[in-house]
Amino acid sequence: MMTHLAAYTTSTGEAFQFWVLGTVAVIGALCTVFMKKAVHSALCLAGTMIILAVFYLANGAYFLGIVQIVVYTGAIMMLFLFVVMLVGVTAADSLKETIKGQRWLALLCGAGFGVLLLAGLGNASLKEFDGIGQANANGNVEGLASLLFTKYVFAFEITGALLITAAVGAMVLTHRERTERAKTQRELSEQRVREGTHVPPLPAPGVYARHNAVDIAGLLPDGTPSELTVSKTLRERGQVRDVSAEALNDLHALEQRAEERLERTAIEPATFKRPEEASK
Amino acid sequence: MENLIALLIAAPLLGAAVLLVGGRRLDAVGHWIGTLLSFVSFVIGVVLFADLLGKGAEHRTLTQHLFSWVPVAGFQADVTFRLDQLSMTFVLLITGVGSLIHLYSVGYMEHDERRRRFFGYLNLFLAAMLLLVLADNYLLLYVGWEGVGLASYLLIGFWQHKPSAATAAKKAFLVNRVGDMGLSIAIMLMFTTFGSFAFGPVLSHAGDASEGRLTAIGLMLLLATCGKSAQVPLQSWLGDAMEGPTPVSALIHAATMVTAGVYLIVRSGAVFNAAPDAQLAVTVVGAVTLLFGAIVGCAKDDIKKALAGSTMSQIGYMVLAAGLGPIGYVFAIMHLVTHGFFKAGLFLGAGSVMHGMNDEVDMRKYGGLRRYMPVTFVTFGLGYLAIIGFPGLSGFFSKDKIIEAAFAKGGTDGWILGGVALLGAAITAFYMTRVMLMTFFGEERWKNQPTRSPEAPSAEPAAEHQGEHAEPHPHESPKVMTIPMIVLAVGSVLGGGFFSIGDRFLHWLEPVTGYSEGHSPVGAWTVTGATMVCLIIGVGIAWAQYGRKPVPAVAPRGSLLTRAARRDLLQDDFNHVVLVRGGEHLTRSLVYVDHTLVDGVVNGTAAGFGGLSSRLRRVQNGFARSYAVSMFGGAALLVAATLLMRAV
Amino acid sequence: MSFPLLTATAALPAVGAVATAAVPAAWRTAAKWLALLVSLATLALAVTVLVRFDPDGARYQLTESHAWIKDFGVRYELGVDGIAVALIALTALLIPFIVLAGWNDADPLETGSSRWRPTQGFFALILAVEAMVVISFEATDVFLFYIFFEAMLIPMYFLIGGFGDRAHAQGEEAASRQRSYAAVKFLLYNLVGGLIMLAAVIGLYVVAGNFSLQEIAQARASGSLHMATSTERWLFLGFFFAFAVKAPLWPLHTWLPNAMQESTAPVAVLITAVVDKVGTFAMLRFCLQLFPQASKWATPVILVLALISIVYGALLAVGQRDIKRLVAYASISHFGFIIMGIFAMTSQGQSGATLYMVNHGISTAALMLVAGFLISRRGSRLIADYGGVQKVAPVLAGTFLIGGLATLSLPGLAPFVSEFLVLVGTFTRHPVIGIIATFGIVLAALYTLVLYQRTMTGPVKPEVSAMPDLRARELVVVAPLIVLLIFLGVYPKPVTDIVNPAVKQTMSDVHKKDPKPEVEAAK
Amino acid sequence: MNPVNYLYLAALLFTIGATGVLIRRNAIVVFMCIELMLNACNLAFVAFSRMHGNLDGQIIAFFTMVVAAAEVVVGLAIIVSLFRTRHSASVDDASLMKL
Repeated sequence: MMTHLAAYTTSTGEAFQFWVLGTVAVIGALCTVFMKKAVHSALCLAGTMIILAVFYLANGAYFLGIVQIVVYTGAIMMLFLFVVMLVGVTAADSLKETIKGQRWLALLCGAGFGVLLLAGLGNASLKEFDGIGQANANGNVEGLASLLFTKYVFAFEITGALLITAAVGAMVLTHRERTERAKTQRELSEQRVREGTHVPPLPAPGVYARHNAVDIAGLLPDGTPSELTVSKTLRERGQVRDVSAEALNDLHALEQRAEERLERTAIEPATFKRPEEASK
Repeated sequence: MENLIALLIAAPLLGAAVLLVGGRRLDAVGHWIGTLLSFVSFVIGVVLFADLLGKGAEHRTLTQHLFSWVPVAGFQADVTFRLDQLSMTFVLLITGVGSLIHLYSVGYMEHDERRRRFFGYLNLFLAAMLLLVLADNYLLLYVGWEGVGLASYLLIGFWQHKPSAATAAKKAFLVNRVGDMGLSIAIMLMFTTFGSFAFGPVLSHAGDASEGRLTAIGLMLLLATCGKSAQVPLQSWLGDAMEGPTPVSALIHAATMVTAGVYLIVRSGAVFNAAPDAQLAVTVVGAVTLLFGAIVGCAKDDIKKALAGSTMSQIGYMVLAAGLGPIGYVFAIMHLVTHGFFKAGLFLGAGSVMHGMNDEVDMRKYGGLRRYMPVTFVTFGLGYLAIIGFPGLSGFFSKDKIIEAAFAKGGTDGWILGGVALLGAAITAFYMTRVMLMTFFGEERWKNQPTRSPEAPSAEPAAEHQGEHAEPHPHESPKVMTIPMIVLAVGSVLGGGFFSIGDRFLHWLEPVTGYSEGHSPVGAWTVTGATMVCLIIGVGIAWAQYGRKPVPAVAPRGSLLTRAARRDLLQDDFNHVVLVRGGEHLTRSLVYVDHTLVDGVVNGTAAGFGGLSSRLRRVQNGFARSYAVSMFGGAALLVAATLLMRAV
Repeated sequence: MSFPLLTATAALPAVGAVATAAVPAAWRTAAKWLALLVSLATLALAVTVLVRFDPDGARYQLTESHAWIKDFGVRYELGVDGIAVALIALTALLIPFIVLAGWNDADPLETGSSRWRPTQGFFALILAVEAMVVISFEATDVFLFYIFFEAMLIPMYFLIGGFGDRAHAQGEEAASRQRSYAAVKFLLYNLVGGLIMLAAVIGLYVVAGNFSLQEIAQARASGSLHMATSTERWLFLGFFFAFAVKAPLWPLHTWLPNAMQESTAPVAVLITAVVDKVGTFAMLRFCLQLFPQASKWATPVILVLALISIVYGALLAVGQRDIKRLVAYASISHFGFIIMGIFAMTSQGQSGATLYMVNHGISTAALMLVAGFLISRRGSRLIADYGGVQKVAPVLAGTFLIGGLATLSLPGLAPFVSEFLVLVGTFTRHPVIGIIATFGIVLAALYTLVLYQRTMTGPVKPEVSAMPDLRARELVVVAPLIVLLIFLGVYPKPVTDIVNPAVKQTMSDVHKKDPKPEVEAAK
Repeated sequence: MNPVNYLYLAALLFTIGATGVLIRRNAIVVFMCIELMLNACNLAFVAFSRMHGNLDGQIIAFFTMVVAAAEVVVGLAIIVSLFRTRHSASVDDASLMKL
């Protein structure tokens, strides 16, 4: 038995590790919150989690540290990435606040809560640490296992039930039973005719646009881009490139050159800008 | 015998009930029923009078207890009647003059389709007035007091289709109500002072109470008197009350009801005797009104309004006398009785003139009527002589006594009051002579001109069958109208002498009112002489102004005083500006206040909650994140609270 | 066990209400007759109560007592004292007239109108109100009282909101909007008062441990139930507030003009002559008996509020342009008198106040019902729309005048006696307040006579020239009321005899004696 | 270094996570922030475990992980099905909690 000192300290190495990795973890957390794209958030979070795993290990929670890496970083974060991929990128990715005062209130509450929490911790008498050595004497995993299958066996069982329920639940939620036969192409075209919308196939991308990449909207005869020509997913991700202004400028330049060649009055070069550029 | 007292009241009350509830079936005979019941009451009165005369002076008080009216703990009001010499005098005056005027009205109201109702109201008035004078306690008196007010209201507004009549009626009732307030406060004061308000306990213990309370009671009774008897400052209703049919003016607004105030003061003599300050106030009010009424009477061209001013002034004399205490009570009542005769006579005469003149009331459109209506002229003339105090006629005796008594009050007060009374006599002589001259003498100004005065578009229905703009054909009134006038004229000639010679009236009333001989600083004959001089001066001036010169048919502009007097010395204007306008503003602003402030506070509270909840509703915006912020904030607060609790 | 007379008196109209509501839609007239018969039968029962009641007997008579909610000590306890008997009689007396006066008020509008006016409902609601009012007067259990005190709001709400005057100057739509505004206002005001009272009722239970008026009052009197001064005051205020809203006392009065203005005349009478009386009655019965000390403590303020009610109500009545609003403000003035009489703490004041409740019921009923007949003829409530009615319909004008004269407390008519008693009773203890209150009688004359003058006298307006006089049914309504007014004005002893012993008891509850006169001259 | 610093770090991460939940509109990111909060808690548990010298804290952290896994599974499933019906992963779209 150790007689415990008032100030239990860790090794210098651990301290160094804490300050360096802790800083990175906080930065990772902040990036999780403030990164615009969900994918980046997910990656930052994964980084933070790995650091946390290191901290678990440093605290003598070897089993948890490994589990953290395997289950959390490995499985759960991957699940997140899958969903991000499934859902795609939406306008929700914007950091622009839509609810009046929400951001300020949130930051205020967050700051207040954080300060209070830290103050509470500072006030608490947490100076005495027993150290984990004694508990881990017979091996961390064994220690956990003996507790898990004796003292916490009920909770363990119930957690198992919960996991199964969750798995079933996720399946029920995501699985869609097809209740009717899928419509054939004929039926779909007939439906379009009946409704009188888009009887012909959707226009192809890149038409009149000098490019024919899928992310470039086809241009209508007046030079404006048509939304219909690009895939919905690209549209929602905001990954559509608009070249209409370029095309129009090119056209204009061509006309100007023709005028020069024909020695007519020079026409002022008009510059067309993309709508979003113009609005800036 | 006592049991007859209730019948005195019951007879006219029955008449009123039958006539008013009976409906049109009684139209043909209604007026005769009313007159008959009035005479029945008079006959009962005479029988009771004879009975009283048969008893010794000390046993002339009869009481009749009918039933307990309002018994609540110490507050015991009974319906009990008391007939003593004072009440008896009034009973005879009321029923006597009342019956004559009923008779007169049969003729006067002949062409009015609502004559039955008129007689019903008249009977109602008689009943209420008799109740007033026969009551044994002040609360019952109050019933009669307001009852006559009601009858007066109904009769002034009898021609309700005329807005002026309706307004006058309302005004009379309202002004009277102010006075009634005084009476009711007086009764409350009596109750707190004596634990009773019956005449017996109050009057016999008046001496035991503190003077302050008695003064308060006296002043409140004075307020009541001012209202009912048209004394300054509550006199303004009387002139307007002339909108009523002339018999009403004669009965209610000359002979009986308006004298109720004098009755009240004389009846409460014991209270006033112990409260000199209140008495002084009474004399002051009397003196002021005496002059006020007389001055107003001088300026009016409307014959009835001139007479109304005169009434006011004469009642001023009575109130003055009543304020003098035991030296004046008897004379106040005596003047009241003689005034009842001659003023009723004068009004009936005026009514007769109007009857013959297509209901013209403007004296400037009369003139020289003595040739056309001799009976009216003679009776009116006798009444005139009586009122100005022509020696030997009734006014001479009664007014002279009052002037004497005023001087007898002694001190500076006595000189002032006596002087005022003398001055009043001179003015009385002036304005009555003026009325007389303008009406019966001089040119016949009514010829060659339409007479329907614009103020009274459809005045008295008696004229309805005549052409709109026909020249009047003055004519004598029918017998049924002239007989009462003759009887009243006889009364005004002989009454004073009959009462005064041998001090008959004094001996009759003394047991009730008490009497003490005043010690006048001037001799009785000096006063008489001075009165005569005043009279001659007054008559002389009037003659110079209206007898020798022709009277212009359109009133000249006149002096400032004349113009003010024509407008009732601006009292109505004052009332209008201060009370009517002020009241209108007050009520209007209160309506506003009630709507915006009182209601507004409540509605505001409601709106406040409404606004608060609609604000709060906005918090429930449906955004999960907003809710999350609240939860998070709540959690922060909880942490804070926990820390705080631990810190404490 | 004897026949439960009090229960029967309250239950009969309740049963009648259900029965009337159940009459098939087509048999409208049958429903009316049924309602009339039930109300007359109730009157008969009320008269029986009156006869069986012995003024010199026990304080509460004809008592009934059954356990109801044992856990909370709530009992079904009924009993009447003189004051309650008088008011039950008044209620039972007025309802037949109200039914008769409203005979055609709830008929369906002429064909083509979309609005459906359920006749059966109208009469059923009136009977329901009667039942609740009667049981409120009878209840000697505070909780029982409270339930019916509140429950009567429900039928009243529907009566005000559902049945308005037939014609309206601003059209049917505006009328219906104003009606529902008035009804909601009525409900909210009274509900707020009631909820505050509920808190006080619960508080009383916490302090006293049961709801029985008699037990608590006895325990208070004998000193076995002590209340802290502040507790008593708070409880008193809780009760008083509810009653002051109901009564209504200035400045809680503004619901009354709206409610009376928008409802039909019979319903207006029901509000002011019957339902509001529960408020003033409850002040006498609950406030004074349960909280005598607090009542005395609050007296000065309440008297001043009552005084303001008197003068303010009268002044506002003068300024009104709407006949029914005018009567409503007049009623506020009169309620001021009643409350003043109650809190004057003298025998005269309290007897007068009780008598006033009865007389005010009758006189307002007379005035308001005639006004209703008048309004139904011309289809307007505005005073300015009338003129010269007296010439066209003399009987109507005459009855209107008598109603008005009763309102202004003309001696010889019933209200005079009570008003004077209240004034005297107040004056003996608070002379200044008494004197100021006396101004009320002048103002009463003003608003009444102005109303009469503007509507009844003057040149006949063309719109009223064809106005029919009172019909037989209407005469049957008005004539008995007028006879009663005159009878009780001349001979109020039957009522005072019943009321006086109860008032004596109440006076002893609050440990007050009448002030002695300065000179003992009455002997 | 005092191991109590782990607790401070946990508090900091928790606060950042909570603020993230409030600020972000993308349901997936919100979920990530929740995960961050849970992880912060786990760190605290582990630190407490060390502080008290027994393994109960680690057990609790283990349970937390399991429950978090279950929650993520269900939560993501909900997000996916929501996205299918509303074509949006924003938690603000069409004020979900308002009628």
